[in-house]
Amino acid sequence: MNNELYEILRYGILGGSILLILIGLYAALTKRSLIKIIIGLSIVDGGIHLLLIGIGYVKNGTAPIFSPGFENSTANMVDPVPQALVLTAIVIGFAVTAVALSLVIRLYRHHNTLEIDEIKNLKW
Amino acid sequence: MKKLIVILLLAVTGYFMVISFMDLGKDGPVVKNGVKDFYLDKTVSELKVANTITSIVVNFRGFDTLGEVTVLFLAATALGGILYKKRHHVGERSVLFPSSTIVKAGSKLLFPAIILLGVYVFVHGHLSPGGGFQGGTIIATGFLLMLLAYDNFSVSHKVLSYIESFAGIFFVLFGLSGMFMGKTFLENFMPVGNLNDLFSGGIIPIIYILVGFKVAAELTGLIYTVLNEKE
Amino acid sequence: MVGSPVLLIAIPLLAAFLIPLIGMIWKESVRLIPGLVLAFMLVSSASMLLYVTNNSTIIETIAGWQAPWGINLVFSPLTGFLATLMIFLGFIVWLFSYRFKRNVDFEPAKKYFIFLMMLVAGAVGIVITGDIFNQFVFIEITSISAYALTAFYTGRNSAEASFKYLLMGSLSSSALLIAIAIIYSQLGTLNMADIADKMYLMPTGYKITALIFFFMGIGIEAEIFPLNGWAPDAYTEAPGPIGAAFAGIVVKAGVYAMIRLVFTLFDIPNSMQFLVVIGLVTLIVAETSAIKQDKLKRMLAYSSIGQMGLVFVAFGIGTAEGVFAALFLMLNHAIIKPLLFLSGSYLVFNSKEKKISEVNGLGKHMPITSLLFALGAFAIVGLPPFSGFWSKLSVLTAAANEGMILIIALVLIVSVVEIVYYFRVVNRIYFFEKSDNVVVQKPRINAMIAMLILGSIILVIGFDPDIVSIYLHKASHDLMNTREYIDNVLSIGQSLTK
Amino acid sequence: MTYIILIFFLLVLMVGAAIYSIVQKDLLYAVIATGVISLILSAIFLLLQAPDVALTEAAIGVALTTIIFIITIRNTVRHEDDFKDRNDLKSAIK
Repeated sequence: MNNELYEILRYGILGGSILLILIGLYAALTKRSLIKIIIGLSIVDGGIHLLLIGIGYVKNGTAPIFSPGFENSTANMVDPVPQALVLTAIVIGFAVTAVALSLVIRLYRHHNTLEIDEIKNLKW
Repeated sequence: MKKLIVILLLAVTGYFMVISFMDLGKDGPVVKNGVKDFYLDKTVSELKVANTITSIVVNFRGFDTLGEVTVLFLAATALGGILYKKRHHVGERSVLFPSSTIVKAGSKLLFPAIILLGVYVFVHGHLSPGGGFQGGTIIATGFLLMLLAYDNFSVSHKVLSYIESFAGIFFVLFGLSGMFMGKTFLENFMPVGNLNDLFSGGIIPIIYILVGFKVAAELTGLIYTVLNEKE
Repeated sequence: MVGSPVLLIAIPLLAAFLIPLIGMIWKESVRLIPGLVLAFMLVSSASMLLYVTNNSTIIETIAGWQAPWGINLVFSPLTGFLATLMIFLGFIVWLFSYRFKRNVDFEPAKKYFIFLMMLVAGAVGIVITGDIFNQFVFIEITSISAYALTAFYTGRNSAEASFKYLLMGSLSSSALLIAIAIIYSQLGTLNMADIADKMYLMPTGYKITALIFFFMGIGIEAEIFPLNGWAPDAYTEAPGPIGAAFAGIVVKAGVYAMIRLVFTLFDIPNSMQFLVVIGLVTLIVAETSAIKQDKLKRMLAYSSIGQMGLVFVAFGIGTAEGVFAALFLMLNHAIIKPLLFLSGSYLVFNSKEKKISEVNGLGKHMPITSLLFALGAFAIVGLPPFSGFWSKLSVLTAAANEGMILIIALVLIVSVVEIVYYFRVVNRIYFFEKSDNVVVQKPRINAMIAMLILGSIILVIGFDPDIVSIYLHKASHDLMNTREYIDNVLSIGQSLTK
Repeated sequence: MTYIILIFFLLVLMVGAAIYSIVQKDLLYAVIATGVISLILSAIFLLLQAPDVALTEAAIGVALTTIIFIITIRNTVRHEDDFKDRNDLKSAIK
């Protein structure tokens, strides 16, 4: 892979992840259905994970795992830190999504609808 | 009207995000030698762990992992609290997918294989890709498969809470025992062995196995709570 | 070594995992253990605070890796002061809510106390950690506990308030992750001191973008203006003591995180003016909303947001005096607002609507609670013999020394507004007739003790502000000296890794 | 070269799935599309030399998140603008 191709790849990943984040944000901010909003949030999460992985990628990178006999070949390894952060972020994102969906179930129990306009006892 | 405002807002956000990451491809970061090289170096030379991500998740940034399993624990607890009803019927789950004999037989066949894969992944977390989170989630998907295929398949809440509590307690105790030996919290206090051996890396594989148990129990319990929720 | 900051986090986590096990055998333990843990944390944190005030900052590394590589915990005069304050409030809230409502089942009670403990532990983690991603993890711990506590009652409004909080919190944690991504991609490090050290290398445009994303991420906990929509609902719908915990613990942690960013991490020249503007807007919007409210807790919530605005204005003055005033305000707010929430939650204990009109004439029926509420009200508007007076005075003198006349005028006007709406409530308590359908609820003895402790602290600080000012001066000195913070954290890094 | 084409193909597919999942009124389909996004993401992670993250994303994003969404939909409503057809999903599966 030469420099130009690497740059194209980098922009592609960057653009893809930012598009994903924006699409998710759009859904979270404009949709009226509670489940759609949460779908939007989980898309945003996915975009951010891709963004972080993209930051850590290097040209002709290899996975940061040492195989027997190649203990000193750190030169081309991709950055392991964003990967560790993404591992944490994925699990946290899942936890938050689960809590959100349980709240949706409870809201449905009380209101019998998922339309955000109908669930407006409190001021939004 | 509202959509227009949102789109404008998003355009601004997107613009700022693009410009703040764009230069990375051309010039690279302003600081060329970040913490990355240190991690790659020390993982092999001091911790004798083949998978750098494992060493970062469990050792260098082990405190994050402790916080993270706490987040999962809190989410599972919160789920039980939010869906709590005075009289709730445990065991009589409404059928999500009425499954055929083939699905049932296939799940029975796959279940041990999935569990075995999960255990393999978290036992070898320091040698190959994978580890506690990955293995734990794989085991949870195995239980999910069984829960979906069999209406009467049930997991004991008590056993799950024993597993998650004991795994969490041992995680913290392992961290604290490092302190009592005159080192710092979560510091390795066991012999590290040789690179690429199964018994290497000191406390790293032990902690990752505990994380695996905890994540598996937590996620299974979480799915089970939601699955038992009836309208 | 007097103690170890890591125990402030590890012990509550250990207890949280233990409680489900012990709870199976001994049911009362689920209520008692969190209290014991909070008491232990309070003693340990207070002794460390005494140590760091007279000696050097305690810096503890995790897993034996020094500053830029491993995660480290910084227990400095500033962070120690805030951590001790939050743990103390957590303990008070625990004492107050011990058997707050009698007919609560075992399972919800267990969860309530676990979440309360984790709320405190998460907030302490936000304050004492020295790593931005670790701070993100602790913010998530605090937020999930807060969502669950907001949805504690089974009514429909509490679920809605919690959902609203969760939506905003989840969007903001995405913003926080993006900010962390910007910082990591440019500087290749996550340690706060290391970031502060290398920040001058970053182009200004990146800095501003990152700071805005950080503000979007943390502002939700700090209740700054456009991001505080969750607060009034969550305060109103959560159980009474939890309102106190939000005002005293969660918000303080959020303010700390923002202040650490502006003062230590980022060296943008105009960020102080930015803080003043944010603070003033928050202050004005919140106080004008507070005067319109007809529900007691909603009014207190808006007042709390307004006070946070004032804290940001004081920080934005930018001098050591201003920081001192802001920290003093935070201390007072953390003592007085919980007192108002706690006594207020007994004043409207049995009412469904929690309207202000329902406190009419309770002064004769609940004399001590009403007196404590009135004390809190007098103190928060800044009447002379009470503690709130000294903090407002220090804000005014700090602003006057910098010649910021506009701030002085606004603070005075806002004080008048506060007097109007607080005295409206106090007036109703003492000079109106009680309506017959309001059922009086006598506070339990432990709740009474909790409120009396807070009340006596208000009086003690009011008569002798010097007993706290030494800690506050140390803390403000600590916040202003960025270079010292960086050297403290990074120097041990260089010496021990060789 | 093929490597880059493959990644770009996956990225386009992913963005398409994202747009589909927010346009689709039927929440069940939208949720499945979200699962597809996670699947593609996990493939991209693998191509970007992040096997650990790929494993996690595959298990959590594809299996667990999707199933929790589906359980929620079963317990509530299936269509975005519907109010009361909670039995819809059950009848659709039969």
